[in-house]
Amino acid sequence: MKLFEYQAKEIFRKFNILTPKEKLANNEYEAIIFAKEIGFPCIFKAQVLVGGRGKAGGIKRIENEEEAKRFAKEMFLLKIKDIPVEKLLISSFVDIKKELYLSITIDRQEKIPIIIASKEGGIEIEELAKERPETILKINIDPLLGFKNYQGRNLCLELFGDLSLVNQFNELLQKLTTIFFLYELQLVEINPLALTKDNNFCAIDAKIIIDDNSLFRHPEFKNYVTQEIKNKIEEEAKSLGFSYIKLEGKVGCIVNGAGLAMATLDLIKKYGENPANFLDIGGSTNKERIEKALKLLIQDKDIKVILVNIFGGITRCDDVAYGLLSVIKEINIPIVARLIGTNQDKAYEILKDTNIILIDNMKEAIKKAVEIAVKS
Amino acid sequence: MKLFEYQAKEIFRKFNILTPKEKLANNEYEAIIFAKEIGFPCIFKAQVLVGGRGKAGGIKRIENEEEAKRFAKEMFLLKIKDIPVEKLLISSFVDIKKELYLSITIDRQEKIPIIIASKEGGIEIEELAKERPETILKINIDPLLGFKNYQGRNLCLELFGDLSLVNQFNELLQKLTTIFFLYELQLVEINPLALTKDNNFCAIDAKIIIDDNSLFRHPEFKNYVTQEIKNKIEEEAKSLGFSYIKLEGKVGCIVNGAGLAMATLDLIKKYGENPANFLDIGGSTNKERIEKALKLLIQDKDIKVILVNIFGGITRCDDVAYGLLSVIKEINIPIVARLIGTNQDKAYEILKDTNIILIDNMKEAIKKAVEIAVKS
Amino acid sequence: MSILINRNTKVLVQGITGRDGQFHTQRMINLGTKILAGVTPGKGGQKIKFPNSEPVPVFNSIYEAKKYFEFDASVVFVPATFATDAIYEAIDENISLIVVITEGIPVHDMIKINAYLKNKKSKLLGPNCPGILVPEEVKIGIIPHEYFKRGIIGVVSRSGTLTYEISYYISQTKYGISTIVGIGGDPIKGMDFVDILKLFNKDEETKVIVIIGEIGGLDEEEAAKFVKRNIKKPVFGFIAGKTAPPEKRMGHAGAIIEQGRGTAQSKIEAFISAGIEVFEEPQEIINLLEKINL
Amino acid sequence: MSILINRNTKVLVQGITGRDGQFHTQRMINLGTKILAGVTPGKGGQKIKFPNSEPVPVFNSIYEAKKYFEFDASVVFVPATFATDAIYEAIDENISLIVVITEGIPVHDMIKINAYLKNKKSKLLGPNCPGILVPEEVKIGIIPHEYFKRGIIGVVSRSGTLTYEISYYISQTKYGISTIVGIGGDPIKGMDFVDILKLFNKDEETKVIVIIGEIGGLDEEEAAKFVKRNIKKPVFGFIAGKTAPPEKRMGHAGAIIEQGRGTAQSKIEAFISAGIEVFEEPQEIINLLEKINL
Repeated sequence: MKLFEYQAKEIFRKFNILTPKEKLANNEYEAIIFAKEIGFPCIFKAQVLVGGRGKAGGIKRIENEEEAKRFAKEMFLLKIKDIPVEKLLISSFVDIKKELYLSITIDRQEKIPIIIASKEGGIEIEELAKERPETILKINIDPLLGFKNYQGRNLCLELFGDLSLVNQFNELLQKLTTIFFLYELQLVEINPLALTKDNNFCAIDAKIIIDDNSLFRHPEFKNYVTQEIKNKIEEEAKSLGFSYIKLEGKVGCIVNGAGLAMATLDLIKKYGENPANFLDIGGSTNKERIEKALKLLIQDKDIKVILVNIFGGITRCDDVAYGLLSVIKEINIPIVARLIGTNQDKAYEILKDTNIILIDNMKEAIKKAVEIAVKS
Repeated sequence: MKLFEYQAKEIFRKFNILTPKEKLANNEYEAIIFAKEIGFPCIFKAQVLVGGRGKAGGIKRIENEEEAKRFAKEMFLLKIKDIPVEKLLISSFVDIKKELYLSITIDRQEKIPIIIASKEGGIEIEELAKERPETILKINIDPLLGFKNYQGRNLCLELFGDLSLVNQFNELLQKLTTIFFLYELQLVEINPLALTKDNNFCAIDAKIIIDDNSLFRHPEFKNYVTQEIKNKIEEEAKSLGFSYIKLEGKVGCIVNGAGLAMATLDLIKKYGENPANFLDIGGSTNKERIEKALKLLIQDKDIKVILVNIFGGITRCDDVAYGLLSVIKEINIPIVARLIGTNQDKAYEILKDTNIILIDNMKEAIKKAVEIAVKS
Repeated sequence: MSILINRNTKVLVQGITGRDGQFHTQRMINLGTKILAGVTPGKGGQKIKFPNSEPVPVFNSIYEAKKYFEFDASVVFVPATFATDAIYEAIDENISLIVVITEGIPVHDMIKINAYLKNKKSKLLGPNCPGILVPEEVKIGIIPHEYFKRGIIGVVSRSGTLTYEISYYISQTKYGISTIVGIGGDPIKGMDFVDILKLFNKDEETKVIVIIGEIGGLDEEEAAKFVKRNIKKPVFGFIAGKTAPPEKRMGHAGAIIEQGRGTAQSKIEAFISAGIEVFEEPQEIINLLEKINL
Repeated sequence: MSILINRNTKVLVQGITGRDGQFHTQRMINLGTKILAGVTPGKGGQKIKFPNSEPVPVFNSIYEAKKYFEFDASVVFVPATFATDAIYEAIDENISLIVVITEGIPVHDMIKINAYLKNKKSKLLGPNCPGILVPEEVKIGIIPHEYFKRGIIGVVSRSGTLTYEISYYISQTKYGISTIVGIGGDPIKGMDFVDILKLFNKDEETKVIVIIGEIGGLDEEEAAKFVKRNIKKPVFGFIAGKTAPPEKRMGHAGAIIEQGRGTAQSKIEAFISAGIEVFEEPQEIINLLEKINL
C-alpha cells in the first residue's frame, strides 16, 4: 500500500524527522487560507499516487495571494495520469543548500534491507541509476541487528567528504530505519532530502510503501485512503479476493494460477490481440467463484470474448464447468473454455450442449479467442 | 543495579503486567492509611535489597486495622541483614490458584538470554535447583530475534499440560522479554508468579537487575535510590571509580588489577588473617589515585596494616611511591609495600628512608602484613 | 535419484488439521509420501484417519512430535498470520527441509527468517510455493501428481499451474520428469533457482533441466549466470509476463517490474546469453525435447 | 610458532588518537608489532609520529584505511560508549582478529555481538582484556612485554596483572613463554578458554599450558572438560577468588559468584579431576615447572 506524501510526512513528524511546515487542503478555499497562514513563497503539491507529478504541473511555487488563488483553482481541476487531484498539500518554502536522495528498500537478491543514497537529489532514482549510476551509494542493513552508526559515518564521508554533519545524519538514518522496520515497509524514500542553510536535514518529499502482507499487524493503516484502486471492477475484484488487473485489450481472461495467467496473456498478444485483464482465480476454487469471476468480467465493456484457461489440479474442472453453466445465460459474448486435468471429462460432459467453445489445447484455445476478438 | 520490588513493579505496570494493588509507605502512618485503602487482608512487604526477607519477618499478612498498626510500627524498626527497613510496600491480597517461578537472565556459557520457569513458585531458585532441579525449565532466547511464540507454547505445555492458558502466558512472556531487552537487564524475575482464581497471571513479587555498564543508555534510572552501597567508604570508593568491597578482616589491601587483588586476598587468608577489603586501583594509575586510595582505607578502623601490592606494567612503581610518600604522615598504621615492574628501582629509592616496609616478593610481603595484623 | 526428497523422507505436516492441510496430506499419502505426524497447537492428542493409511497422530508442538518420531522434512499449511512462528519452530527443531505452501507471509518476516537461517541446518523452500514432486514416487506439497510421468527432466519454477502445464507436456515426451521443484512466487524466499540448479546438476537421474521463470527480481539472471558457468546439461527456459505492465503485481507478490528491473526481456536475454534455449509457448517444450539426443 | 599473531601480523588500531590508544600503540611498535594505521572517526587525515617508526596514518573509517592497507587484526581502545560500534565495523570489514581492550561494554551488546559473529569470519578477543603477547616478538594490547621471556609455556588467563605476576615467575624458569593470551574479565566475551586451549594444543612451540582462572561463570569447568578429553601436554591451573564473598563483583564484571555458581572450589575441583595440577600461590609455578621433564 502506497501512502500519500502527506500521510508519509505525518509519520516522519511523529519520529521528529524535519519536514517543511505543511497543511493539507481539501478544496481551493482551504488552499488559499493555508497558503496565507504558511506564508509566501510556498509550494502547492497535488496529492496523487503516481510518479511524474512535477512534470504534469502537480507542483507549483506560489509567490503571492493572487497566484495562490489562481493555482488553487487550477490544480483542483487537474488530472494527473487520469487521476483527479483531490487534495493539495500546502508546504512552506525551504531554503536549500544541497539536495540529496535517501531511501531504504529491500534488496530482493541479497534478501536484506538496503539504504540507498545519492548526492543528486530531486531526480527519480531510476533515471539517476541510468544516467549517473556512480553517484548511487548502497549500504546493507542487517535484518536482525539493524543500522549501525559506523555505516552512517561511511555514508556521510562519501556524501559530504567529512564528518561535520554525521550526528544529524546518523540520527536521521536511525529514525528512518526505525520507521522502516516498525511499519514493515517495502520502501521509505526522501527525494529530495534537503540540507538546509542552517545545516539541518529536511524531508521535502516523502514516499512510503507498506507491504500488504504485513497490514494485519498494522491496524493503524486500516482506514488510510489510497488511490491505487482505479476503477469499480478492480475494487470489486479485490473484495472478492481475486488477483485482477485491468488491461487495454478485448480478450477477457479467467485463469487459475498467476504464472499460467501471465503465459496466457503473453500468448494472446503473440497471436495478435491484447488481453483485457489479468485474472487469477487462485488454486482451490469452486463453482461460486467462477460465477463471480464471470460476472466481474462482463462489466468490462471492452471485452469481446472470454477465455477460460484452467489447469485442473487442485481446481476441479467440473466445478469450473458448473460455474460456467450457471451464468451462461447472462453472458452474451462468446466464451472459449479450455479445461484440462482433474475431472476434465465430467466438465466436457456438463458443457457439451452449451454454446461455449471447448478446446482442449491451450494454444488452440487462445488462437480461437483471438480470432473471435479480431473479428468483432 | 538492583531495583526495589516497588520500582520493578512500576516497570511491570507500565507494560501492563498484572500486579497486586499496591501503595508505597514511607512511614508507619502511611502504612496504616494505605492498608485501610487497599483493604484487609493485605500484605506488608519490607523494601530491602537482600534475599531471605520473608524468613527475617519482612513480609506479613495483615488481617485488620489493629494488626496494621502493630506491624507498621514493628516493621519500620526492623533490620534485615543489617539493613534498616525504610519503605513498606502495602500490597493487596491475591487469591492464588497456583504459584509459579518465572525469570529471564543471561546464560554466561551459551552467551544468550534464557527464560527459566518452574511449576514451583515462591521458593528461591537456588534452593529449587538443588532440591528439585527436574522442575526447572529453560528456554533459549535468540539475542537478535527475541522470544518466539512457539517457545511459549512449549513452556505452557510443560507447565500446565495443555494450551488453555497459552494466550495470556505468551503475552506475559512477550512483555517480560521486551522489558529485558529494553532496559538491558541481567535479571528480571517474578517469584512467585501467581495464577489467580480467574486465570490471570499476577506478579506477586518482582526483581530486576540492570547491567551497570548499560546505565549510560538509561538515564531514567539515574535517580533511582539503591541500598547496595552499604557504607560511606564504599560510596566514596565508587565515586572515585575504585572497585572496592568491604570485608571483615584486619589487612587493608591496595592492589592494581582485579585478579591480582583476589589472589592477594586468598594468600592473606592462607597465611592466617582476613583481608579488610578488596580494592583494585586499576591499570594506568597515578600519584593522586594512590593518595586517595590510602585516605579511603584509613577510614576503616578495623584495618591494622596496609598491604600495597603492585605489579607495575602500565602502572608505574614510582607514581605509586610518590603517592605513598605524600600521605605517609597521615597514616599511623604500618604499611607493607611490594612494588615490582616499571620503574621499580626509582620507587625503592623514593621510599627507602620512610618507615614503609618494602618487600620485593609477593608471598613474603603478604606474610609480613599478616604477621603484623596478627600481633596487633 | 530424485533431488531433495525420496520415498523414505519422513514428513511432518504443520497445520494438518486445517482444510488445506488435511486435504493435501491425504493426497501426499496417496502418492506414497511417509507422513508420520502432524502439528496443530491446541489440537494435539487426536489421530486423523486417512483411507489406505495408518491414522496420523496430531501433536501440539514439534517438540512433542519428536519424542515419538524423527523427521527429515516438514510442510507448512499454517495461515500467514501464524506461519512465521511455525517456520521458526521447524528451524529450531532442526528439520532439514521446510516446505512452506502458505501465501501472504510478510516480506519483513522472510528477510528475518533468511538471516536467521544462515547459521542453521534447515533449508527452506517457499513460501507461496507448490512444493516438490518426484513423479510416481513421492511429493511434499500440492502439485497434482496424477499428470506427470517419471523420467530424466528436472523442472524448477516460480509458479504453480504454469509448471503443471509445461510439465504435462514434458510428460508426453519419452523423457518424463525426475523432480519438479516450485520455489514459490514471493519476492523473498528460501531456496532460489541457483540452489535447485546445483542439486539438479549433481543429480545423475536428471539429464536435462527446464527453468520456468517470470517477471520480477533478478533470480532468472542469477540462474543464467550459474548455468553459463557450471552446467553442462541442456537447459531450457520459459519466462512468463512479457505483456505485464510495470509496477503491477501479476498475481504473485514477486511478479512485479519495479523501477524498470525484472522485465521478461532482461530475463530472456540473460537466458539466451547463457546458452539456455528459450521457448515461448508451454507446448513448444515437446518439440525442443524431441530434437535433443540423449 | 606463537598462536593468533606473529611478527608479520598487520595491525589496525581503533581509537588510536586517544590517550591509551596512542600510548599503547607506541609500546606495541617498540616491541616490533606492525601497526599500519589507526582509525578515529573525525580525526582522519593526520599522521601520528612515533619514535623509531614510520608515522602512522589515521583514517575516519576502516573502509578508508582498507583502501591503502590490508589488516589481519585490529585492537580496540575506543571508550565503552562507542566500542560496540567499532567492533561491528571491524567485523563487517572482515578483520580476522579483533582484540578489545575496552572495559565496560554493556552485556547485552556482547550477547548480540556474539550472535552476530556466528556467521562471520572474525574472531573476537576480550573485551576488558590485556590482549596477546608473544614475548620478544610481538604483541597486540597492553601486556607489559619487558618482563617476559620467550619459551615453551602457553599462558591463558581471565585477568591482567595476575597474569603478569605468574608469567613473571614463569619467565624466571628455564622454559619461558610461547604466548600469553588474556581473554578478559567480562561475563560475556569473545574467545573462551577452550578456544585458546585448542590453539595451544596444536601449537608445536607450546609444550606446557598454564590456565589462570577466577571465580564466576563456568569457563574453567568447560576448560577442564576440554583438557581432560583433548590435551596431552602438561597443564597447570590457578584460581583467584577463594575468599570472595558471594554476589559481589570482584573488580572484573565477570568475577562474581551468582546463585551459588562459579565458586573457586568448583573450579579447583574441575581442574583437579581433569588432571590439571593446581597451584595456590603465583610463585609456586616455578617449583612445579622445575619438577617436570621436557
